[in-house]
This record gives sequence, C-alpha cells and structure tokens, in this order.
Amino acid sequence: MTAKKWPETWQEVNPGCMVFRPGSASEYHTGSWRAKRPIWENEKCIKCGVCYIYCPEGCVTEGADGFFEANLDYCKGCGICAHECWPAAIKMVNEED
Amino acid sequence: MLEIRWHGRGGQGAVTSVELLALSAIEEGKYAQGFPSFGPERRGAPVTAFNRVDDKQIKIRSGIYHPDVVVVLDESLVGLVNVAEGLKPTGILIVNTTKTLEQLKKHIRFEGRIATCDATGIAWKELGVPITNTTMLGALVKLTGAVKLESLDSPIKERFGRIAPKNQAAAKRAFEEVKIINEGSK
Amino acid sequence: MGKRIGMEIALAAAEAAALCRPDVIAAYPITPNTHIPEHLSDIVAEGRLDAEYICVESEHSAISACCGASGTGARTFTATSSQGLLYMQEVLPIVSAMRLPVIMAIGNRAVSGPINIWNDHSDIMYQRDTGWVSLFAANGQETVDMMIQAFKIGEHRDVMLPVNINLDGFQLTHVVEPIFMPDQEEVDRFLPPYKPYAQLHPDKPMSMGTLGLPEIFNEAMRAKNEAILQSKKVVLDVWKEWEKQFGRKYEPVESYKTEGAETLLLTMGSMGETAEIAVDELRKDGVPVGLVKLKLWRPFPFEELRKVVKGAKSLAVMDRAVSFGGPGGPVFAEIRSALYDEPKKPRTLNFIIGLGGRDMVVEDFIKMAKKTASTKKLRPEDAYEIYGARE
Amino acid sequence: MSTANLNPKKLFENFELYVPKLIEKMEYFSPGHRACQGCGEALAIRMMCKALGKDTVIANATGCMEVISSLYPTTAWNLPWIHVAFPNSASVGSGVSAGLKALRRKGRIPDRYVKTVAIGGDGGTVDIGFQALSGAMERGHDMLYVCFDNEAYMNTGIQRSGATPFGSSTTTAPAGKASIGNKTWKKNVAEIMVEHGIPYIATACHSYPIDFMNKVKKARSIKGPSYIHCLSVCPTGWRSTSETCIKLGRLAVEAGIFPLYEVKYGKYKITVDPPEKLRPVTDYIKPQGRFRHLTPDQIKGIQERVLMEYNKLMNKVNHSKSWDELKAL
Repeated sequence: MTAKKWPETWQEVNPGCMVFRPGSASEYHTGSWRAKRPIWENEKCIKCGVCYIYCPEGCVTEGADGFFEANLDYCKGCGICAHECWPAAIKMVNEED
Repeated sequence: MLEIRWHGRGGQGAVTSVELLALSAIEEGKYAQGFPSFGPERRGAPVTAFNRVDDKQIKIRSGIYHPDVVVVLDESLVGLVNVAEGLKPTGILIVNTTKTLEQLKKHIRFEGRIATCDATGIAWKELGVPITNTTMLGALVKLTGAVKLESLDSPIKERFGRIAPKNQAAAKRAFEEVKIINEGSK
Repeated sequence: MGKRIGMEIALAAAEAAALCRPDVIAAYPITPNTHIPEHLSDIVAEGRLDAEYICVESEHSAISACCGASGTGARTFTATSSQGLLYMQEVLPIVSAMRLPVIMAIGNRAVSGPINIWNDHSDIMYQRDTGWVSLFAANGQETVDMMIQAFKIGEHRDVMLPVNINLDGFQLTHVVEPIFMPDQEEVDRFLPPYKPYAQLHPDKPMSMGTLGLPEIFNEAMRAKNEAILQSKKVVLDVWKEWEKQFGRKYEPVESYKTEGAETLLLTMGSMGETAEIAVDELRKDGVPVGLVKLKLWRPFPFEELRKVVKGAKSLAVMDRAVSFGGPGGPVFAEIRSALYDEPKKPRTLNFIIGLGGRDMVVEDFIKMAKKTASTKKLRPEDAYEIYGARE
Repeated sequence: MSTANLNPKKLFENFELYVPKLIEKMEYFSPGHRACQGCGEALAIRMMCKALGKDTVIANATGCMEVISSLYPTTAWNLPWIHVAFPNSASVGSGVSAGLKALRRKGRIPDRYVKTVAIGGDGGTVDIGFQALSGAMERGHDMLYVCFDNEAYMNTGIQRSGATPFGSSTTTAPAGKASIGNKTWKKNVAEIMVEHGIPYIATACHSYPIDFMNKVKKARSIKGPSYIHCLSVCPTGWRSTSETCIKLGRLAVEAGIFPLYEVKYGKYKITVDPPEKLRPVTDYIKPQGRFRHLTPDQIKGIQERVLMEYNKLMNKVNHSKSWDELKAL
C-alpha cells in the first residue's frame, strides 16, 4: 500500500502520530541522493557477501545466481561496498556515465 | 466542633495520636480530621499536630489557632513553648507531668482548666518505654468525651498489632488516673 | 459494598489507584505526594496488587517509564509534586501527544525558590498547556473518586490522553478524614480492563513517537487539541455514570449558594470548603454571596462557567499561583477570557492567595468577599493582588 | 541461522566463510531511511536488528537515528519502536520492559519472551541520558542498552559530547590558534557500566559485524541488564570520506584506540585480537578532518595516552576474574 505523502487533514493524522506500516520508509527512494553507483564485475566476485553486510542502506541483495547487486532505488552511492570488496569486484561509476 | 492541638517532640508520636483519635471518631460515625503541622521539624524538635472532631461534616481546612483542648506529651516542652497559646478560656490543657499546679504555673499563663497525668510513669509501667502518645489519648478521652474509650481499641489494634493490648492498657490507666488540678474560673 | 473509613488522604489515593489495577507504577519520592507511591509500594509488597513497581532514579524517568509501559498497553500510574513535576515537564506534552493515558496524582506544592514544600498550585500551572486532562479535588472523597474516574476518562477511545488529579499538598495529602472507599467489585464494574489503541509488541510492529515535519505539525496539534476538547463530553459522561453507581455528583463547575448571589468567589482545590463556611456566615448576615468551585481545569469548562457566573455583579477569582508579570493568576486569566465576549458579565477581581502554604482562614474569605462586593470601579492595575503580602 | 560459533577474525581476515549465507536476511531497519551516505550508525543499527530478530521492542533516544528513521507517516522500523525524548531511552526502556513483564504475567500478551532494547547516541548516553542509563542498569531491568557512539552531537551539527576524543575539532570545541579542539579525554561509559555490576558489557564496532552481532546475541540471551558500546563512524562529523567508514572503525581497533572486548560476569576478554604490534594512532587520525590541525607533538601525546588506556584494559583482561571465580577464592 502506498499512502499519500502527508495526511491532508488533521482528521487523517493517526492518534499520537503512530505509524502502523512497519518499514514504510521504503516508500521514500534515497537513490536520488547518489552521485556514483556501484557496478559489480561478477567475473571477479567470489560471492563472499561483504558488500551485503556492510551496506548501511541494506539495499545490496543476493540474486538467485549467488551474485550481488544494489537496489538503485535506495543506494546512496556511499562507496563502502566498492571500498571493502576484497577482490575489487565493485567499481563506483558516475551516475551520468 | 472540638479542636485539639497536640504538643510533642518529633518522634514521640504526636502524629500517631491525632491519627488514632481521628480514626476512632470516624469509626464511631463521627467526622474528624487529623493532621500534622507541616513543618520541616525532625526528630527531637518541638512539633504540633491537630484534630477536629464533630458530629457534622467538617469543611474547614485552615490551621487551628484557638483550640478547645491542648495536649502536651512531653513536660519539658512546657517551659519551652507557649503551650497554652490561643487555647480558649473555656478549654482544657492536659499535660503529661507529675508537677504541681504551682510548678506548672511558673511557665503556663492559662486561667482555665488544667489536668495532669503521669503518662510517662504509666508508659514505663505498661509499655516499658516512655512513649506517651497512646497513654495521653486515654486522658484526653476521659476529659473531653471526644470518643468513647473503647473506640480507641480497634485503631490501636490496627496500628500496634502485637503490642496493642499494652497500649490499650496504658490508655485505660490514663483514663482512670488523669486528674484536674485547676478548675479554672469558667 | 464499599465502606466508610478513616484514612490519610494520600494513602486513600494510593488505595484508590490500586483498586484500578495498574500494571506498572513508576514514581520518585518528593514531599508532599510521597505517601502515595510509598503506600502503593506497600500494597504491591503485600501482594494485594499485581503490578511492576519501578523505583526510578528521578521524576523524569518516572514519567518516561510510564510512557514506555503505557506503550506496551499496560495501565500505568505515577505521582509527584512541585519540582518533581517540573522535572517531568519535558515529557508531559509528549505523553499527551503520543496519546498515552498515563494517570498521575499531583500533591500540589509551591515551586522553588525560595524552596518551599508547602501547598499552592504553581506546580500544575506550569503544566497548564501540556495537553493533560486536569482535575482538582477539594477533599479526600473527591481525591479517591477522581483517581478512579481518571483511568476511565483517560483510557476512553475518544480521549486517549493522560490525566492528572490535583490534590493540595499537606492540606489534603496529610489529613486523616472519613472517606467512602469503594470496594474492588464496584471499581471493576465501573472501570473495565484497559484496551489499548496500540501496543508495542512484535506481533504487530508499529512505531510510536515519530518525527513530525512542518508539513503535518499543524494538523497533529489540531488533532491533539480536538482530542482534549472532545474529552469534556467523556468527563461529563463518566461523572454521570459515577453518580449513578456511587451516588456522588460531579460537575466541572460546582456552585454553592449562587442563587441570588451578587458577589461570587471562585476557588479550585481544598480551599473551597473553607470558603463555603465564609459564604454561610455572610449569608447569615444577609450578604448575597455565593461560591463557585472549579473541578475541571483542562479542558476548561467555558460554557458551564459562563452559565454559573452570569447573574452576579462581581466575581473574585482565588488563584494559588502567580503568573509573573502577567495579568494576575492563571485561573483569573482564563476566567476573564471566558467572559470577555459576554454582553453581561460580572466585574472580575483576582486574589492570589495561600502561596507556599500560607494559611487561609474563614475570615480571609469574608474579607475578600466584602472587598469584592464593595469595589465599584476597578482600575486595571488593581485587578489582582497577592493577598496578605505584608507591605 | 546462527553466527554464535564463528570466529570473526577468520571470517574477515581470510574470507573463509561466506557472510550472507549466515546472516539474517530480514531487514528490520528498512532502506529509505534518511541517514547520510556511508553512515556507520545506520549500518550498526541494521546489524543489531538482524542479531536481535523479531521478538524485540526498541526504545530510541532522540538523535540522528530517530530523526532519519521515523518521519511521520512512515517508519524505517520493522520492529515495534518507541521514541519519547532525548535523555530517557533507558527509562522508557525500563517501562517497556516492566510493561511487557506485567502483561505477559497477566496473560494479556502472548506468553513468549520479547527483549527490550534501548538505544541512544553518545550524547543521549554518556551526557544527557547518563542518569537514566545508570538508574535503569542499577535497577536490573531485563534490557539491553546499546550506545551508538559517533563521538559528538552529530544530529545538531557536530558539537562536542562527553564521548568526543581529545584533540577532535567540533563546532563547540573548535580547533584554533588558542585551542587544540576538544580538551578532554573520552568518557569511558563501558567501564562505568562494569561498576554497575551488570552481567554483560561489551564494546563493538560495525566494522566487525560478526563480533558485534555475537555480542548482541549474548546480551539478548541474558535475562537482565546488559550494555554494548558501539563505535559508529560518522563520515559527516569526522570529516572523512563515506567509503572509508568501515576502514576507520577497523583502524580504531587496530591502533588500540577502541579495543573490542567484553566483560561477562566480571571477566574481561578481548574478542577481536589486535595486531601483534598496535598500529600507530596517526594511521587512524590522518584520514579524518576533525584531527587535521594536530601537530606531531600533539599526536605523540595522544599516542601515549592511548597506550596507557590500552594497557590499563589489558591489565584487566589479564587479571580479572569472573564472579564465580571470585566467590570460590
């Protein structure tokens, strides 16, 4: 369910501004913050998952083939995954490229 | 309405006295208040505590400035504080002491009725400690009829449990032994 | 059936709170409310009440722990006074904003400095705008009754707000007097188990106390204000229900001998009863004086107040706190604001009385009533006085 | 999955094991949160939640993590979560813990164990929330407190806190001609917690995920109070690049500035072995703008102090005895 960005009227504000939609922050896409994005060279990848565990967004996921990719809806382009990738399988490239 | 002021020293149980008297009166179906003076006094300091007893609902919540009765738990207070202050001329002053009227008169300027009771002596004998609050309740009850003597029993029992019978006995003895040493001019 | 007992009012307040079966109690000692949490800890220790009793290290933590506990869906209770209430202040508007029905007894006491442990209303007046439902008890019976009513009011789905019960420190907290104490069965019948709107539990994860950006803040504040405005209806309903079950009547604005009264006195809290005696005496002398007692401070009962004071020529408002550099006492400001648009309204005077435990006797109320009756023209600077301050 | 028996050193030095196969897949701290790029604290929260699992309630102090995760009408939390104010996450947590306990006992919530975890930044823990923390730990609530220490008030713009290291330039303890920046040494709250006599205390860092998560799990399993102090790199406040977040945490450990250890029932233990010879503190200080102004002499002073503190800890590690051992003496 995607809710409106803001409740329009005071009647729509939940009592106590409680939020009953756990994880709903994911409706907001932080991908627009990114200047660079990570590119995986799967030939170099050893599938260790360091990129997954060190991602502050939790947006790196393992595919069915065991390789990893970042969900660009959320990736802020911090570059931690590329910096920590031991076999240097991840490169940060400019968004425009 | 009967208004009573108790004089004691912090730790001597003046507050317990007012509580017990109020509870006894309430148990009789009367209306009563019991409250301490709300000062910062600690153990040993002269303190006061107050009672109101009436057959009608008591509305007044101010302090008591002109009591009908003053009870003094500790004779050493007599020369120290003006225990008769504001006491109505028609009222009564009840002092725990073995002193004579003449001795008391040195310190007390009160022309009305004065009664004494050797509550300390009674307490030593009955309780084994010189705590006179329940003892003096007996004297008070005798002279004012604020409550019946037996009405003290259940609050004392509630409060003192195992040692309640001793306290009841002390109150009873004071009830019997208190005597008026000055009838006053009326 | 409940029964008539004699008990110190603070202890009776604790007994009443215990009858409401709170799940969590968190409190910190401060004179003069201390006997309330002390006695509750006794009740828990004796096994008469199944509750978690948290001996917190401060009032700030007392109210914070109540927030956390209330968030889990527990019925919670705390009590404090004076500086303790002020130390809680950071959290108080949050409790109401989070819509957590925490119930608090306040043994009202002056605010430092100079430090003073005695009674007035300055502590609660600093909390006026925190969004709590605020009740004022005039005696031990009202204290006990309001304690129980408070849970029902606060937990009502149309309210979901914290409630404080104000009882004058010492003047009430430390007085032994007769009280009708309801029994458990009666209270259970009146107060159903708490059904929280939301609970912190992994079976249904949710977030409480979220961040409100400017885009929603007006709406959030409007919602909170509507909630407390709406709570008045619930207060009235609960009081009606109380009267039906227990036979004791409660009104937001209580009137005493107001019929035909040209001069009215208005009080909040325990001094009302002393003032009643003054009214009786003046009436005996043929002086047309009446008394108005405010029991509901928030939400403020504008309508009821206007109705009660309508016919009077003058109205003396007795405040127990100073709004320094302001228009008089906080109650006075409210009353004047309530009457401002009325075409026919009494002349209003303000006596700020009984600060920091200064005793007020019947003669004081008579004096104030006479002064009020005889004041025909009022210069703005004479609108209020700190009564009895020696010059 | 369980990581309880893994040797973190092996895991991250040799890559013998494949991390994602072992770590909880569920993201309890969802993407879409507004933390800065490369935020070590958000990363640490994410790891903590994975280790805690579903049956957890979080009480959060005001601070970065609360602000970036709870913009009404959304929340990043997939766990039940409460925020009340800045100084009181420990006392709110006390209440949560007591509430859950009472309601479970009375049969008003399902009869299963739910852990209460209070969290706060360094400001909310070592400064303004210190009293509440001390009270909650001393009272023995069943609650884990995790301090995410990024060494200054980052939420309000990098002001100095009691956890700010000596020589760091902050906006309220700036370096200048007449100032070295922050003139005080970091308050050691982990050690203060040890003196509260609680069963489990640990230091941790997001750069050592398995170590951190194992500690969270140990703390979770203890029915009583526990405390974890987690160094969380803040690229914004430390004036370092976002991609070096993990590296800086590792350097802090390898230089002996932030040793990773635990104190279980009184017994100290190093959980991540430092290198044979500690790295010089300059390796850690150099990449960070907040230390840029320090002269070699000043760095030398820091180096001495770090070694002294490190030796102090090692002395405890080598000589401390567990409560059981002490009882048997």
